[in-house]
Amino acid sequence: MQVVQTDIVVVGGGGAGLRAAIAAAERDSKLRVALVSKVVPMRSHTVAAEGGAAGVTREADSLEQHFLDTVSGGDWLCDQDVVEYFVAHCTEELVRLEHWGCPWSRLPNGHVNTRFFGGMSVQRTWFAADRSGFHILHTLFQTSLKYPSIKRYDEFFCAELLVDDGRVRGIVAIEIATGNLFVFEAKAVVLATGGAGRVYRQNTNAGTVTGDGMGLAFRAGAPLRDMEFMQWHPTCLPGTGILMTEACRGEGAILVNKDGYRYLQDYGLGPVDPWPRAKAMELGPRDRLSQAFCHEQRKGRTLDTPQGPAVHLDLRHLGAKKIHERLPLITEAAKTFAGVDAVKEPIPVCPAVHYTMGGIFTNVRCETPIAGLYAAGECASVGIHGANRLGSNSLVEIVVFGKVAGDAAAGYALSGSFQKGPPNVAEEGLTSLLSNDKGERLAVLRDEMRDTMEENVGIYRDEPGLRAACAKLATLRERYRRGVRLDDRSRAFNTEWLTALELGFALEVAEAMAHGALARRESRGAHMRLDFEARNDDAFLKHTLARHAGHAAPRIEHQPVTITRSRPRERHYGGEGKKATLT
Amino acid sequence: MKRSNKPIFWSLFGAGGMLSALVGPALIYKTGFSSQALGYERALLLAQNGFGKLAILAVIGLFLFHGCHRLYHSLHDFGIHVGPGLKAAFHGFAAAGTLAAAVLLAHIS
Amino acid sequence: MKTYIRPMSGWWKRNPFYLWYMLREASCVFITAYALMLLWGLYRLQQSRIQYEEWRESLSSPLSFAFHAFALVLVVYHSWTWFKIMPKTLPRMPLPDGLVVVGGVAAVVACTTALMVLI
Amino acid sequence: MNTITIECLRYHPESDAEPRFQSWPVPFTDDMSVLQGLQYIKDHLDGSLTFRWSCRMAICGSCGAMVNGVPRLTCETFLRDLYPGPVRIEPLNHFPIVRDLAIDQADFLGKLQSVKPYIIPDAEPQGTYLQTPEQMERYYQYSKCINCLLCYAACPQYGLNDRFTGPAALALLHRYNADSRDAGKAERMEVVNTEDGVWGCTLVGYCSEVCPKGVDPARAVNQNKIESTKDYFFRFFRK
Repeated sequence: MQVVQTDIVVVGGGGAGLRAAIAAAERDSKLRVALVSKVVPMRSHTVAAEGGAAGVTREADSLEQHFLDTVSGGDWLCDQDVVEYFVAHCTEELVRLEHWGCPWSRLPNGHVNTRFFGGMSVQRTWFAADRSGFHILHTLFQTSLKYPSIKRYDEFFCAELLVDDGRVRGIVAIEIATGNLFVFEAKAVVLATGGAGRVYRQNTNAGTVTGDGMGLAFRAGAPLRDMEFMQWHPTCLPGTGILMTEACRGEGAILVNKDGYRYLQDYGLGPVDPWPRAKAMELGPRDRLSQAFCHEQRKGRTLDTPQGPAVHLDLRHLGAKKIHERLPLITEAAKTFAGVDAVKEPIPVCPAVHYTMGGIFTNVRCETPIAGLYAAGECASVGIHGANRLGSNSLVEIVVFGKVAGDAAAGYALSGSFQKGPPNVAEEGLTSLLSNDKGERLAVLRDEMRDTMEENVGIYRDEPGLRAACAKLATLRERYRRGVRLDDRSRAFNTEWLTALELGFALEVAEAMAHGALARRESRGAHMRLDFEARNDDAFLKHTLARHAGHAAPRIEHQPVTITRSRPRERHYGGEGKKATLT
Repeated sequence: MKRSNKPIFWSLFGAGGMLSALVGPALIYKTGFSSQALGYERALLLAQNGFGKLAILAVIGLFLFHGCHRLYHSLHDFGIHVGPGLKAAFHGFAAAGTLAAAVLLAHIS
Repeated sequence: MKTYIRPMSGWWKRNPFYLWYMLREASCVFITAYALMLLWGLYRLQQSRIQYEEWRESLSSPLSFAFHAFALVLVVYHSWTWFKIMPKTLPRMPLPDGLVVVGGVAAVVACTTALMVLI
Repeated sequence: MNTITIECLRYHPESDAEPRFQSWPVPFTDDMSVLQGLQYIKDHLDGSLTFRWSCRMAICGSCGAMVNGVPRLTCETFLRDLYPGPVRIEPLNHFPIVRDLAIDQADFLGKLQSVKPYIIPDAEPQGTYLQTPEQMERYYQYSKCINCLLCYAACPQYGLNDRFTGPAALALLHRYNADSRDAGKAERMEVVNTEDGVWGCTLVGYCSEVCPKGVDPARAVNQNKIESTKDYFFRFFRK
């Protein structure tokens, strides 16, 4: 086993990880930063984000507005002190990206343009056509090449967190090309490993989004928070789940059912006119839109496509010029993956799992309860998304809190020291998969997990379904422990082995989701209980904490929500309002 | 990092490529398939005239530089990696041909 | 880390695109030979009328005919490719690519017509 | 449901001296991509088949491979278009094979770093820079490169001489040189000017044909031949 000693390890090379590495390198160029990622950084899932990133810049806008939109969008489950910090630092990070070369779309006068997004009361979403995540990621990756103190370990799979006495001391990673194990001894570790959407069948996420980092921290003793809040994006291609960005609607696209009727007006998002209006109809938040789809489906008003039920996302009235200029990626994707020319036909869409609101519990400084361990980005629950994330808050989250985590880890590493003695590495647990002769096929277990989550921990949940899911996941974990039989027992570039390790993490993360959902006997944001349809602030205005309990089911606890300025009230969208101008 | 001297030869290659693309088809047609063309008097007149001299020199010299440059690259394309010496020989050959044309033209008066 | 590197031999046969490229490059053989032929003609012209006429005579041999036929085909292909890739090789132009190509082809036609009349 | 034969180049560094082909019959529906075909093999027929993939929507750049001899993103190449097959899948040309379809990308990553693909500012402005849509248009297409390496697999010059900086890296170099916010052109010209910079290119032009994102690396490279030529001759006129 090879040992690498470094000051900071950043796990994950997406937006948050890169931003953290850069922040650490800028804090002190003498700090050695190891960037460990299971894919080459520019392959990370940040690349697929389309719509944009929120930052207050218009005169008619204010930090207070962004704060209120975010808190109400999150159904008051946000930690408001964290949201305050967040909104105050969004714009400066987006400006920094601009200085680093991000090609934000511009107004004719050369200033950065902004667009509408669901649940946002003002045009505040900075965008780079509909490739915002792609451009942010490549800008960050290419900028990171400037810093000699960042040493990349591309295609190293982080398999274990090393924690002694409540303090992190490094990680164990597998060099994918050779299958060799590496121990990275570090003073501080930043987890920036992204979400866990792949525990579901139909999702917008890349194949890498398997919840590894959440699983790593969870096993090492850090609690996962608010895992029951999973976001369904309302407009995805049926079957593949490929995302048709919310920016479509931000630019003026409409949603209609099979009768050509703008059904959102039936679900508290109307009236239709005047239109467009901020926070109304198609510019409502994602949870509401996805839920409305379910109701339409139940009423039999969705279209039948070979890949399942769908409604129509109609862009045609925007005109070819605007569609090609503002939404080139989704136009291409609709053509390639659905055979639809968005200029001439409406695109069939349905909800698909998109974003993991919950994650590794951290405070506003991105500190987890394990000393020296930080988390940022989708893998973390820093507290800004609450029960439902607003579109364009996550792309800016990764840079705002990526920086915080990198800074904090650097500060910790500067004052800290390496732990003494050899770390206790559970090598056997990693390599035993390569010698199992008996067991089940990996894909069978994986597919059963995905189907269970899809069926019983979906947009609408109830007690019997959730109990069934919890039981099923426990069985799946048990079956996984009993053995997975791999076709591939070799070391070099064994992706089947890595997929098996990922499944181990994913099963535990899925269990935290199901148990969290079972315990939350109310409906809030993206968590909709058929048996508890109302929000219940008295009992559940609090975070869910899931704690790892070995082979047993996770222990569920609750934690108060920090409220500073905005008392919970009814979450209101639609209604009468001023017509907005789309630019 | 070592600067390449390609710009000199690439410019000549480019000029030759442009010239051959523009006048190559007509010239080849004339010399190959049109027996009335290029009578002695007219050819001599052309070679005696200042502009004519320049035109002949340009066609011969630039065609050579263009052709030799591509020849050298084609050897590389076929997996024959010639060293710097042979590379110089290719360009040297083009230069020699150009020089010969210039000398001949100077002798025609 | 052990890796395998595939050989490059015969790469130009793997894809028609490469064959067309090699054909384009092959034009250089003829352009070089043609320039040498002209150089030889210039030499003969400088010598005397008789020698020049001998050179002209040699141009009507079957060998010369075959050479010119190949050279003509390839140089026409060279002209076409030269202007087809022209938009990529020119400095940034305010014109659309198609117009640059059309302009190039028009220039070839103009030059050819002029030379056909003049020579 | 139809069935199509997929033949894949296999190579395992621990046991194979050289690569071989292996084929499988794969049932497919009309909406299935080549990548999904490979995933089917991995899930159900042979878990040891090795390939990279991630976003499956043609933006992450992981899943490039030679499909019937042409460099393609397997996620946006559909089996229906290759029917009746067989479909021959090989790793991207011109790269060392690590295993099966996975190639070694380290060389490219080093080259990317060598072209300084980041803004080298003159002085940082207050707030954002002003950049008009016209100024943006000068570099934007080159910024769409997803680093999928199809252009390197298309470039025989890279295959013949792996020191050549290559299409994508040079396109990204140009992307920064052409950005109105950047002042680092002189530093990058040092790379451009070398024999293995732009001068390694003979304008085969296939790189631009295969780019799945409509980037035109051949244009970037060849415009920089002009830049390099100007740099070569005009350096004497600068102080």
